[in-house]
Amino acid sequence: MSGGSVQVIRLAGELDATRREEIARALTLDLGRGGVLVDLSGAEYADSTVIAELVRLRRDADHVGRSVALLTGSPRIARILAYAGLGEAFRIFEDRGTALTALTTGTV
Amino acid sequence: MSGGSVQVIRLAGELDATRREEIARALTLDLGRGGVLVDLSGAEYADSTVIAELVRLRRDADHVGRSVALLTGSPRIARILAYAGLGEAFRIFEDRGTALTALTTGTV
Amino acid sequence: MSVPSELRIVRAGKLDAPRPLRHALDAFLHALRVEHERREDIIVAVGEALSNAVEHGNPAGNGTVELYARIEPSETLVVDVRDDGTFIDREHGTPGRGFGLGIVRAIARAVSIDTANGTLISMTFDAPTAA
Amino acid sequence: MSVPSELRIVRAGKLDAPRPLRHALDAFLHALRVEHERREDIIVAVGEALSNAVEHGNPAGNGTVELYARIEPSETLVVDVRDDGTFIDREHGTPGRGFGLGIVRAIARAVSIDTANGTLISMTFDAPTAA
Ligand SMILES: Nc1ncnc2c1ncn2[C@@H]1O[C@H](COP(=O)(O)OP(=O)(O)O)[C@@H](O)[C@H]1O
Ligand SMILES: Nc1ncnc2c1ncn2[C@@H]1O[C@H](COP(=O)(O)OP(=O)(O)O)[C@@H](O)[C@H]1O
Repeated sequence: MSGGSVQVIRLAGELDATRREEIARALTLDLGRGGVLVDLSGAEYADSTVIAELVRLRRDADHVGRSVALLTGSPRIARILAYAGLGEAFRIFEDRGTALTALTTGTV
Repeated sequence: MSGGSVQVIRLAGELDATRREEIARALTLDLGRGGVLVDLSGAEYADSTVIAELVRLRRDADHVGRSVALLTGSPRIARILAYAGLGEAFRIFEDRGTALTALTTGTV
Repeated sequence: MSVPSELRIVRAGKLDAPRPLRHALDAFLHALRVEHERREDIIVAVGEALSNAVEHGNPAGNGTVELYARIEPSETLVVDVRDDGTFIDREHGTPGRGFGLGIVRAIARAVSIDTANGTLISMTFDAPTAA
Repeated sequence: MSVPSELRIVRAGKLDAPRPLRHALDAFLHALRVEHERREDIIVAVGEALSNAVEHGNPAGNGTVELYARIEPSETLVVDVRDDGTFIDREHGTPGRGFGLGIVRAIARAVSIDTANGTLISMTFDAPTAA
Protein backbone atom coordinates (compact mmCIF):
# COMPACT_ATOMS: atom_id res chain seq x y z
CA MET A 1 0.00 0.00 0.00
CA SER A 2 2.90 2.41 0.56
CA GLY A 3 3.76 4.63 -2.41
CA GLY A 4 7.10 6.32 -2.95
CA SER A 5 6.00 9.83 -2.01
CA VAL A 6 5.74 10.72 1.70
CA GLN A 7 3.65 13.64 2.97
CA VAL A 8 5.91 15.55 5.42
CA ILE A 9 4.20 17.86 7.96
CA ARG A 10 6.55 20.04 10.10
CA LEU A 11 5.35 21.68 13.31
CA ALA A 12 7.84 23.68 15.40
CA GLY A 13 7.97 25.90 18.50
CA GLU A 14 5.44 25.77 21.35
CA LEU A 15 2.51 23.67 20.14
CA ASP A 16 -0.28 24.67 22.54
CA ALA A 17 -3.97 25.51 22.43
CA THR A 18 -3.30 29.04 21.15
CA ARG A 19 -2.29 27.39 17.84
CA ARG A 20 -5.14 24.85 17.73
CA GLU A 21 -6.52 25.85 14.28
CA GLU A 22 -3.05 26.02 12.72
CA ILE A 23 -2.17 22.58 14.16
CA ALA A 24 -5.47 21.06 13.00
CA ARG A 25 -5.03 22.45 9.48
CA ALA A 26 -1.45 21.21 9.27
CA LEU A 27 -2.26 17.71 10.54
CA THR A 28 -4.55 16.96 7.58
CA LEU A 29 -3.98 14.28 4.91
CA ASP A 30 -3.08 15.51 1.42
CA LEU A 31 -4.40 13.76 -1.68
CA GLY A 32 -1.37 11.43 -1.89
CA ARG A 33 -1.44 7.72 -1.18
CA GLY A 34 1.93 7.36 0.57
CA GLY A 35 3.01 7.48 4.21
CA VAL A 36 2.80 10.60 6.40
CA LEU A 37 5.77 11.89 8.44
CA VAL A 38 4.94 14.38 11.20
CA ASP A 39 8.22 16.22 11.90
CA LEU A 40 8.16 17.46 15.52
CA SER A 41 11.95 17.75 15.78
CA GLY A 42 11.61 21.51 16.22
CA ALA A 43 8.82 21.34 18.81
CA GLU A 44 9.85 22.88 22.15
CA TYR A 45 6.53 22.08 23.82
CA ALA A 46 3.50 19.99 22.87
CA ASP A 47 0.28 19.55 24.86
CA SER A 48 -2.97 17.60 24.57
CA THR A 49 -4.03 19.84 21.70
CA VAL A 50 -1.41 18.20 19.48
CA ILE A 51 -2.10 14.75 20.89
CA ALA A 52 -5.80 14.98 19.99
CA GLU A 53 -5.03 16.16 16.44
CA LEU A 54 -2.43 13.42 15.96
CA VAL A 55 -4.99 10.81 16.98
CA ARG A 56 -7.48 12.22 14.48
CA LEU A 57 -4.83 12.24 11.72
CA ARG A 58 -3.90 8.64 12.52
CA ARG A 59 -7.55 7.58 12.38
CA ASP A 60 -8.05 9.31 9.01
CA ALA A 61 -4.85 7.70 7.65
CA ASP A 62 -5.84 4.24 8.85
CA HIS A 63 -9.13 4.78 7.05
CA VAL A 64 -7.35 5.09 3.68
CA GLY A 65 -4.57 2.62 4.42
CA ARG A 66 -1.83 5.20 4.86
CA SER A 67 0.72 4.91 7.63
CA VAL A 68 1.87 7.68 9.99
CA ALA A 69 5.22 8.13 11.73
CA LEU A 70 6.59 10.85 14.04
CA LEU A 71 10.04 12.43 13.99
CA THR A 72 11.17 13.91 17.32
CA GLY A 73 14.31 15.77 18.35
CA SER A 74 14.25 14.77 22.00
CA PRO A 75 12.62 12.10 24.18
CA ARG A 76 10.19 14.75 25.42
CA ILE A 77 7.49 14.15 22.80
CA ALA A 78 7.67 10.38 23.29
CA ARG A 79 7.18 10.89 27.04
CA ILE A 80 4.13 13.10 26.47
CA LEU A 81 2.56 10.47 24.18
CA ALA A 82 3.25 7.81 26.80
CA TYR A 83 1.59 9.97 29.50
CA ALA A 84 -1.43 10.27 27.22
CA GLY A 85 -1.56 6.50 26.98
CA LEU A 86 -0.42 6.51 23.35
CA GLY A 87 3.13 5.22 23.86
CA GLU A 88 2.51 2.34 21.45
CA ALA A 89 0.16 4.12 19.08
CA PHE A 90 2.79 5.89 16.92
CA ARG A 91 6.09 4.80 15.37
CA ILE A 92 8.53 7.41 16.67
CA PHE A 93 11.86 8.08 14.97
CA GLU A 94 14.78 10.24 16.05
CA ASP A 95 16.38 10.09 12.58
CA ARG A 96 14.73 11.55 9.50
CA GLY A 97 16.25 9.14 6.98
CA THR A 98 15.23 6.05 8.91
CA ALA A 99 11.69 7.42 9.25
CA LEU A 100 11.37 8.12 5.51
CA THR A 101 12.74 4.70 4.62
CA ALA A 102 10.33 2.98 6.98
CA LEU A 103 7.41 4.94 5.50
CA THR A 104 8.33 4.22 1.88
CA THR A 105 9.07 0.55 2.41
CA GLY A 106 5.89 0.04 4.36
CA THR A 107 7.61 -1.25 7.47
CA VAL A 108 5.91 1.27 9.78
CA MET B 1 45.89 61.09 16.38
CA SER B 2 43.45 58.51 14.92
CA GLY B 3 45.03 55.82 12.73
CA GLY B 4 43.18 53.93 10.03
CA SER B 5 42.93 50.66 11.94
CA VAL B 6 40.23 50.28 14.63
CA GLN B 7 40.46 47.68 17.42
CA VAL B 8 37.03 45.97 17.53
CA ILE B 9 36.09 44.09 20.73
CA ARG B 10 32.82 42.09 20.60
CA LEU B 11 31.06 40.95 23.79
CA ALA B 12 27.74 39.08 23.50
CA GLY B 13 25.18 37.28 25.65
CA GLU B 14 24.67 37.93 29.37
CA LEU B 15 27.59 40.02 30.56
CA ASP B 16 27.53 39.52 34.33
CA ALA B 17 29.95 38.90 37.18
CA THR B 18 30.31 35.20 36.30
CA ARG B 19 32.26 36.37 33.21
CA ARG B 20 34.34 39.02 34.97
CA GLU B 21 37.78 37.68 33.95
CA GLU B 22 36.70 37.10 30.34
CA ILE B 23 35.25 40.62 30.14
CA ALA B 24 38.34 42.20 31.72
CA ARG B 25 40.65 40.33 29.31
CA ALA B 26 38.56 41.31 26.30
CA LEU B 27 38.33 45.00 27.28
CA THR B 28 42.11 45.50 27.04
CA LEU B 29 43.91 47.77 24.54
CA ASP B 30 45.91 46.04 21.78
CA LEU B 31 49.23 47.47 20.57
CA GLY B 32 47.55 49.55 17.84
CA ARG B 33 47.23 53.32 17.85
CA GLY B 34 43.75 53.69 16.36
CA GLY B 35 40.28 53.98 17.89
CA VAL B 36 38.57 51.19 19.85
CA LEU B 37 35.04 49.99 19.09
CA VAL B 38 33.34 47.93 21.80
CA ASP B 39 30.57 45.99 19.99
CA LEU B 40 27.80 45.22 22.51
CA SER B 41 25.12 44.74 19.84
CA GLY B 42 24.80 41.10 20.88
CA ALA B 43 24.66 41.76 24.62
CA GLU B 44 21.37 40.62 26.17
CA TYR B 45 22.31 41.82 29.66
CA ALA B 46 25.10 43.96 31.08
CA ASP B 47 25.69 44.86 34.73
CA SER B 48 28.14 46.95 36.76
CA THR B 49 30.89 44.41 36.03
CA VAL B 50 30.96 45.60 32.41
CA ILE B 51 30.54 49.24 33.38
CA ALA B 52 33.60 49.14 35.64
CA GLU B 53 35.73 47.46 32.94
CA LEU B 54 34.56 49.93 30.28
CA VAL B 55 35.61 52.82 32.56
CA ARG B 56 39.04 51.24 33.04
CA LEU B 57 39.41 50.71 29.25
CA ARG B 58 38.41 54.34 28.60
CA ARG B 59 40.95 55.58 31.13
CA ASP B 60 43.73 53.46 29.59
CA ALA B 61 42.76 54.67 26.10
CA ASP B 62 42.72 58.33 27.16
CA HIS B 63 46.19 57.76 28.57
CA VAL B 64 47.55 56.94 25.09
CA GLY B 65 45.33 59.30 23.15
CA ARG B 66 43.07 56.62 21.67
CA SER B 67 39.31 57.10 21.50
CA VAL B 68 36.63 54.58 22.49
CA ALA B 69 33.10 54.15 21.12
CA LEU B 70 30.33 51.68 21.90
CA LEU B 71 28.04 49.91 19.45
CA THR B 72 24.71 48.79 20.91
CA GLY B 73 21.78 46.86 19.44
CA SER B 74 19.11 48.36 21.68
CA PRO B 75 18.67 51.38 23.95
CA ARG B 76 19.14 49.07 26.93
CA ILE B 77 22.92 49.51 27.24
CA ALA B 78 22.64 53.28 26.93
CA ARG B 79 20.09 53.27 29.77
CA ILE B 80 22.38 51.20 32.00
CA LEU B 81 25.27 53.60 31.38
CA ALA B 82 23.01 56.53 32.21
CA TYR B 83 21.89 54.86 35.46
CA ALA B 84 25.57 54.43 36.32
CA GLY B 85 26.05 58.15 35.79
CA LEU B 86 28.07 57.61 32.60
CA GLY B 87 25.46 58.73 30.10
CA GLU B 88 27.86 61.29 28.64
CA ALA B 89 31.07 59.35 29.14
CA PHE B 90 30.89 57.20 25.98
CA ARG B 91 29.98 57.87 22.36
CA ILE B 92 27.28 55.30 21.66
CA PHE B 93 26.35 54.20 18.14
CA GLU B 94 23.53 52.02 16.89
CA ASP B 95 25.12 51.64 13.43
CA ARG B 96 28.46 49.89 12.91
CA GLY B 97 29.50 51.87 9.82
CA THR B 98 28.88 55.23 11.45
CA ALA B 99 30.84 54.15 14.52
CA LEU B 100 33.85 52.99 12.47
CA THR B 101 33.83 56.18 10.40
CA ALA B 102 33.72 58.34 13.53
CA LEU B 103 36.61 56.39 15.04
CA THR B 104 38.82 56.57 11.95
CA THR B 105 38.14 60.25 11.26
CA GLY B 106 38.78 61.18 14.87
CA THR B 107 35.37 62.73 15.36
CA VAL B 108 34.60 60.67 18.47
CA MET C 1 16.71 30.35 56.01
CA SER C 2 13.96 27.74 55.98
CA VAL C 3 11.53 30.05 54.23
CA PRO C 4 9.79 28.05 51.49
CA SER C 5 10.33 29.03 47.86
CA GLU C 6 7.01 29.80 46.16
CA LEU C 7 5.49 31.39 43.07
CA ARG C 8 1.99 32.86 42.88
CA ILE C 9 0.64 34.66 39.81
CA VAL C 10 -2.92 35.85 39.25
CA ARG C 11 -3.81 36.99 35.77
CA ALA C 12 -6.79 37.44 33.43
CA GLY C 13 -7.94 33.99 32.31
CA LYS C 14 -7.48 34.69 28.59
CA LEU C 15 -6.25 32.12 26.06
CA ASP C 16 -2.84 33.85 25.98
CA ALA C 17 -2.31 33.32 29.73
CA PRO C 18 -0.96 29.73 29.86
CA ARG C 19 2.23 30.34 27.84
CA PRO C 20 3.77 33.13 30.02
CA LEU C 21 2.60 31.28 33.14
CA ARG C 22 4.37 28.11 31.94
CA HIS C 23 7.53 30.14 31.31
CA ALA C 24 7.36 31.70 34.80
CA LEU C 25 6.98 28.26 36.41
CA ASP C 26 9.78 26.84 34.23
CA ALA C 27 12.20 29.61 35.25
CA PHE C 28 11.14 29.21 38.92
CA LEU C 29 11.87 25.44 38.80
CA HIS C 30 15.12 26.08 36.90
CA ALA C 31 16.25 28.53 39.61
CA LEU C 32 15.47 25.83 42.18
CA ARG C 33 17.66 23.40 40.20
CA VAL C 34 14.82 20.92 39.61
CA GLU C 35 16.16 18.17 37.34
CA HIS C 36 15.72 19.00 33.63
CA GLU C 37 13.39 16.24 32.35
CA ARG C 38 11.28 16.33 35.51
CA ARG C 39 10.90 20.07 35.00
CA GLU C 40 9.71 19.52 31.41
CA ASP C 41 7.08 16.99 32.54
CA ILE C 42 5.85 19.22 35.39
CA ILE C 43 5.42 22.08 32.89
CA VAL C 44 3.38 19.78 30.59
CA ALA C 45 1.08 18.69 33.43
CA VAL C 46 0.57 22.21 34.80
CA GLY C 47 0.16 23.44 31.22
CA GLU C 48 -2.82 21.14 30.81
CA ALA C 49 -4.43 22.51 33.96
CA LEU C 50 -3.76 26.09 32.83
CA SER C 51 -5.24 25.54 29.36
CA ASN C 52 -8.30 23.88 30.93
CA ALA C 53 -8.73 26.89 33.20
CA VAL C 54 -8.75 29.36 30.31
CA GLU C 55 -10.66 27.11 27.88
CA HIS C 56 -13.33 25.74 30.22
CA GLY C 57 -13.13 27.87 33.35
CA ASN C 58 -13.73 31.33 31.95
CA PRO C 59 -16.89 31.19 29.80
CA ALA C 60 -17.82 34.82 30.52
CA GLY C 61 -14.33 35.94 29.53
CA ASN C 62 -13.76 38.14 32.58
CA GLY C 63 -12.42 35.49 34.95
CA THR C 64 -8.92 35.11 36.34
CA VAL C 65 -6.52 32.19 36.54
CA GLU C 66 -4.18 31.67 39.51
CA LEU C 67 -0.97 29.64 39.50
CA TYR C 68 0.42 28.87 42.96
CA ALA C 69 3.53 26.66 43.17
CA ARG C 70 5.57 25.96 46.29
CA ILE C 71 8.36 23.67 47.34
CA GLU C 72 7.58 21.32 50.23
CA PRO C 73 10.00 19.15 52.24
CA SER C 74 11.71 16.11 50.67
CA GLU C 75 11.87 17.43 47.13
CA THR C 76 8.14 17.78 46.68
CA LEU C 77 6.43 20.47 44.63
CA VAL C 78 2.76 21.35 45.02
CA VAL C 79 1.10 23.35 42.25
CA ASP C 80 -2.44 24.71 42.38
CA VAL C 81 -4.26 26.08 39.34
CA ARG C 82 -7.47 27.90 40.20
CA ASP C 83 -10.10 29.62 38.08
CA ASP C 84 -13.42 31.18 38.99
CA GLY C 85 -15.59 29.25 36.51
CA THR C 86 -17.70 26.14 36.97
CA PHE C 87 -16.40 22.62 36.40
CA ILE C 88 -18.08 21.10 33.33
CA ASP C 89 -18.88 17.50 34.11
CA ARG C 90 -18.52 15.51 30.88
CA GLU C 91 -19.96 12.27 32.16
CA HIS C 92 -23.02 12.80 30.05
CA GLY C 93 -22.10 15.99 28.20
CA THR C 94 -20.44 16.29 24.82
CA PRO C 95 -17.29 14.15 24.85
CA GLY C 96 -14.21 16.31 25.55
CA ARG C 97 -11.04 15.44 23.68
CA GLY C 98 -10.06 14.20 27.10
CA PHE C 99 -6.29 13.85 27.07
CA GLY C 100 -5.49 16.75 29.39
CA LEU C 101 -6.45 15.41 32.82
CA GLY C 102 -5.10 11.99 31.87
CA ILE C 103 -1.70 13.51 31.20
CA VAL C 104 -1.84 15.37 34.54
CA ARG C 105 -2.65 12.14 36.40
CA ALA C 106 0.14 10.28 34.63
CA ILE C 107 2.77 12.89 35.58
CA ALA C 108 1.68 14.05 39.05
CA ARG C 109 2.10 11.91 42.19
CA ALA C 110 -1.34 13.06 43.36
CA VAL C 111 -4.11 15.19 41.89
CA SER C 112 -7.21 16.61 43.56
CA ILE C 113 -9.92 18.70 41.93
CA ASP C 114 -12.11 20.90 44.15
CA THR C 115 -15.09 22.40 42.31
CA ALA C 116 -16.72 24.07 45.34
CA ASN C 117 -16.13 27.63 44.18
CA GLY C 118 -14.51 27.90 40.79
CA THR C 119 -12.26 24.98 39.95
CA LEU C 120 -9.07 24.27 41.92
CA ILE C 121 -6.81 21.51 40.64
CA SER C 122 -4.02 20.72 43.10
CA MET C 123 -1.10 18.65 41.82
CA THR C 124 1.73 17.14 43.85
CA PHE C 125 4.96 16.29 42.04
CA ASP C 126 8.26 14.67 42.88
CA ALA C 127 10.77 17.43 42.18
CA PRO C 128 14.29 15.98 42.40
CA THR C 129 16.98 18.66 42.22
CA ALA C 130 20.25 18.38 40.36
CA ALA C 131 23.22 17.95 42.71
CA MET D 1 -9.15 37.19 43.38
CA SER D 2 -7.23 39.88 45.19
CA VAL D 3 -4.47 37.49 46.20
CA PRO D 4 -1.14 39.23 45.54
CA SER D 5 1.20 37.77 42.94
CA GLU D 6 4.57 36.98 44.47
CA LEU D 7 7.83 35.10 43.86
CA ARG D 8 10.15 33.83 46.59
CA ILE D 9 13.24 31.75 45.91
CA VAL D 10 15.91 30.71 48.42
CA ARG D 11 19.07 29.19 47.03
CA ALA D 12 22.74 28.64 47.86
CA GLY D 13 24.52 31.97 47.57
CA LYS D 14 27.02 30.80 44.96
CA LEU D 15 28.30 32.93 42.09
CA ASP D 16 26.07 31.01 39.65
CA ALA D 17 22.89 31.97 41.57
CA PRO D 18 22.13 35.47 40.18
CA ARG D 19 21.57 34.42 36.54
CA PRO D 20 18.75 31.83 37.11
CA LEU D 21 17.25 34.13 39.75
CA ARG D 22 17.21 37.01 37.23
CA HIS D 23 15.52 34.74 34.67
CA ALA D 24 12.89 33.65 37.23
CA LEU D 25 12.11 37.27 38.10
CA ASP D 26 12.04 38.24 34.42
CA ALA D 27 9.53 35.48 33.57
CA PHE D 28 7.47 36.41 36.65
CA LEU D 29 7.30 40.07 35.54
CA HIS D 30 6.60 39.02 31.94
CA ALA D 31 3.66 36.86 33.12
CA LEU D 32 2.36 39.91 35.00
CA ARG D 33 2.60 41.93 31.76
CA VAL D 34 5.03 44.49 33.23
CA GLU D 35 6.07 46.83 30.43
CA HIS D 36 9.12 45.56 28.52
CA GLU D 37 11.76 48.28 29.10
CA ARG D 38 10.70 48.74 32.76
CA ARG D 39 11.13 44.99 33.20
CA GLU D 40 14.66 45.14 31.73
CA ASP D 41 15.65 47.94 34.13
CA ILE D 42 14.15 46.17 37.16
CA ILE D 43 16.16 43.05 36.27
CA VAL D 44 19.35 45.15 36.07
CA ALA D 45 18.74 46.74 39.48
CA VAL D 46 17.82 43.46 41.18
CA GLY D 47 20.75 41.80 39.38
CA GLU D 48 23.12 44.22 41.09
CA ALA D 49 21.67 43.37 44.50
CA LEU D 50 21.89 39.63 43.72
CA SER D 51 25.52 39.83 42.57
CA ASN D 52 26.39 41.85 45.68
CA ALA D 53 24.77 39.18 47.85
CA VAL D 54 26.85 36.37 46.33
CA GLU D 55 30.05 38.41 45.97
CA HIS D 56 30.07 40.22 49.29
CA GLY D 57 27.44 38.49 51.40
CA ASN D 58 28.69 34.92 51.41
CA PRO D 59 32.37 34.98 52.43
CA ALA D 60 32.23 31.53 54.08
CA GLY D 61 30.66 30.10 50.93
CA ASN D 62 27.84 28.26 52.70
CA GLY D 63 25.34 31.11 52.87
CA THR D 64 22.05 31.44 51.03
CA VAL D 65 20.50 34.22 48.96
CA GLU D 66 16.77 34.96 49.00
CA LEU D 67 14.81 36.78 46.30
CA TYR D 68 11.32 37.89 47.35
CA ALA D 69 9.29 39.92 44.84
CA ARG D 70 5.65 40.89 45.17
CA ILE D 71 3.17 43.13 43.43
CA GLU D 72 1.61 45.88 45.54
CA PRO D 73 -1.36 48.12 44.69
CA SER D 74 -1.09 50.84 42.02
CA GLU D 75 1.43 49.08 39.82
CA THR D 76 4.16 48.89 42.43
CA LEU D 77 6.67 46.07 42.76
CA VAL D 78 8.69 45.46 45.93
CA VAL D 79 11.75 43.23 45.66
CA ASP D 80 13.86 42.12 48.63
CA VAL D 81 17.27 40.48 48.25
CA ARG D 82 18.59 38.98 51.46
CA ASP D 83 21.80 37.18 52.33
CA ASP D 84 23.16 35.95 55.63
CA GLY D 85 26.57 37.67 55.48
CA THR D 86 27.77 40.94 56.99
CA PHE D 87 27.55 44.26 55.18
CA ILE D 88 31.07 45.50 54.31
CA ASP D 89 31.21 49.18 54.97
CA ARG D 90 33.54 50.74 52.36
CA GLU D 91 33.69 54.17 53.92
CA HIS D 92 37.26 53.59 54.94
CA GLY D 93 37.95 50.17 53.43
CA THR D 94 39.36 49.38 50.02
CA PRO D 95 37.38 51.27 47.39
CA GLY D 96 34.75 49.02 45.77
CA ARG D 97 34.17 49.45 42.06
CA GLY D 98 31.02 51.07 43.35
CA PHE D 99 28.62 51.17 40.41
CA GLY D 100 26.18 48.55 41.66
CA LEU D 101 24.27 50.37 44.40
CA GLY D 102 24.33 53.57 42.34
CA ILE D 103 22.53 51.76 39.52
CA VAL D 104 19.98 50.34 41.98
CA ARG D 105 19.27 53.81 43.37
CA ALA D 106 18.92 55.27 39.89
CA ILE D 107 16.34 52.65 38.82
CA ALA D 108 14.35 52.02 42.01
CA ARG D 109 11.83 54.50 43.43
CA ALA D 110 13.08 53.71 46.93
CA VAL D 111 15.88 51.60 48.38
CA SER D 112 16.52 50.58 51.98
CA ILE D 113 19.39 48.48 53.28
CA ASP D 114 19.00 46.71 56.64
CA THR D 115 22.21 45.17 57.92
CA ALA D 116 20.87 43.98 61.30
CA ASN D 117 21.15 40.28 60.54
CA GLY D 118 22.68 39.49 57.22
CA THR D 119 22.04 42.12 54.58
CA LEU D 120 18.53 42.89 53.33
CA ILE D 121 18.19 45.32 50.44
CA SER D 122 14.57 46.25 49.77
CA MET D 123 13.77 47.97 46.47
CA THR D 124 10.49 49.55 45.42
CA PHE D 125 9.83 49.96 41.70
CA ASP D 126 7.16 51.48 39.53
CA ALA D 127 5.90 48.50 37.51
CA PRO D 128 3.53 49.75 34.82
CA THR D 129 1.79 46.92 32.99
CA ALA D 130 1.13 46.78 29.27
CA ALA D 131 -2.53 47.35 28.40
N1 LIG E 1 -10.93 24.29 34.78
C1 LIG E 1 -12.00 23.66 34.29
N2 LIG E 1 -13.22 24.25 34.32
C2 LIG E 1 -14.31 23.64 33.84
N3 LIG E 1 -14.31 22.38 33.32
C3 LIG E 1 -13.13 21.73 33.28
C4 LIG E 1 -11.92 22.32 33.75
N4 LIG E 1 -10.92 21.42 33.57
C5 LIG E 1 -11.46 20.33 33.00
N5 LIG E 1 -12.79 20.50 32.82
C6 LIG E 1 -13.72 19.53 32.26
O1 LIG E 1 -13.04 18.25 32.17
C7 LIG E 1 -13.05 17.81 30.79
C8 LIG E 1 -11.81 17.02 30.49
O2 LIG E 1 -10.68 17.90 30.49
P1 LIG E 1 -9.36 17.42 29.68
O3 LIG E 1 -9.05 16.00 30.10
O4 LIG E 1 -8.34 18.45 29.82
O5 LIG E 1 -9.90 17.33 28.18
P2 LIG E 1 -10.26 18.56 27.26
O6 LIG E 1 -9.87 19.81 27.94
O7 LIG E 1 -9.47 18.30 26.00
O8 LIG E 1 -11.76 18.41 27.06
C9 LIG E 1 -13.18 19.08 30.00
O9 LIG E 1 -13.70 18.83 28.71
C10 LIG E 1 -14.15 19.89 30.86
O10 LIG E 1 -15.45 19.39 30.65
N1 LIG F 1 25.12 42.09 50.20
C1 LIG F 1 26.23 42.72 50.62
N2 LIG F 1 26.97 42.19 51.64
C2 LIG F 1 28.08 42.82 52.08
N3 LIG F 1 28.55 44.00 51.58
C3 LIG F 1 27.85 44.57 50.57
C4 LIG F 1 26.67 43.98 50.04
N4 LIG F 1 26.20 44.77 49.03
C5 LIG F 1 27.05 45.82 48.95
N5 LIG F 1 28.04 45.71 49.86
C6 LIG F 1 29.13 46.67 50.11
O1 LIG F 1 28.84 47.85 49.35
C7 LIG F 1 29.90 48.12 48.43
C8 LIG F 1 29.37 48.77 47.18
O2 LIG F 1 28.59 47.84 46.42
P1 LIG F 1 28.39 48.14 44.86
O3 LIG F 1 27.96 49.56 44.70
O4 LIG F 1 27.55 47.06 44.29
O5 LIG F 1 29.89 48.05 44.29
P2 LIG F 1 30.76 46.75 44.13
O6 LIG F 1 29.90 45.55 44.41
O7 LIG F 1 31.21 46.81 42.69
O8 LIG F 1 31.87 46.96 45.14
C9 LIG F 1 30.52 46.75 48.19
O9 LIG F 1 31.85 46.86 47.73
C10 LIG F 1 30.45 46.14 49.58
O10 LIG F 1 31.49 46.69 50.39
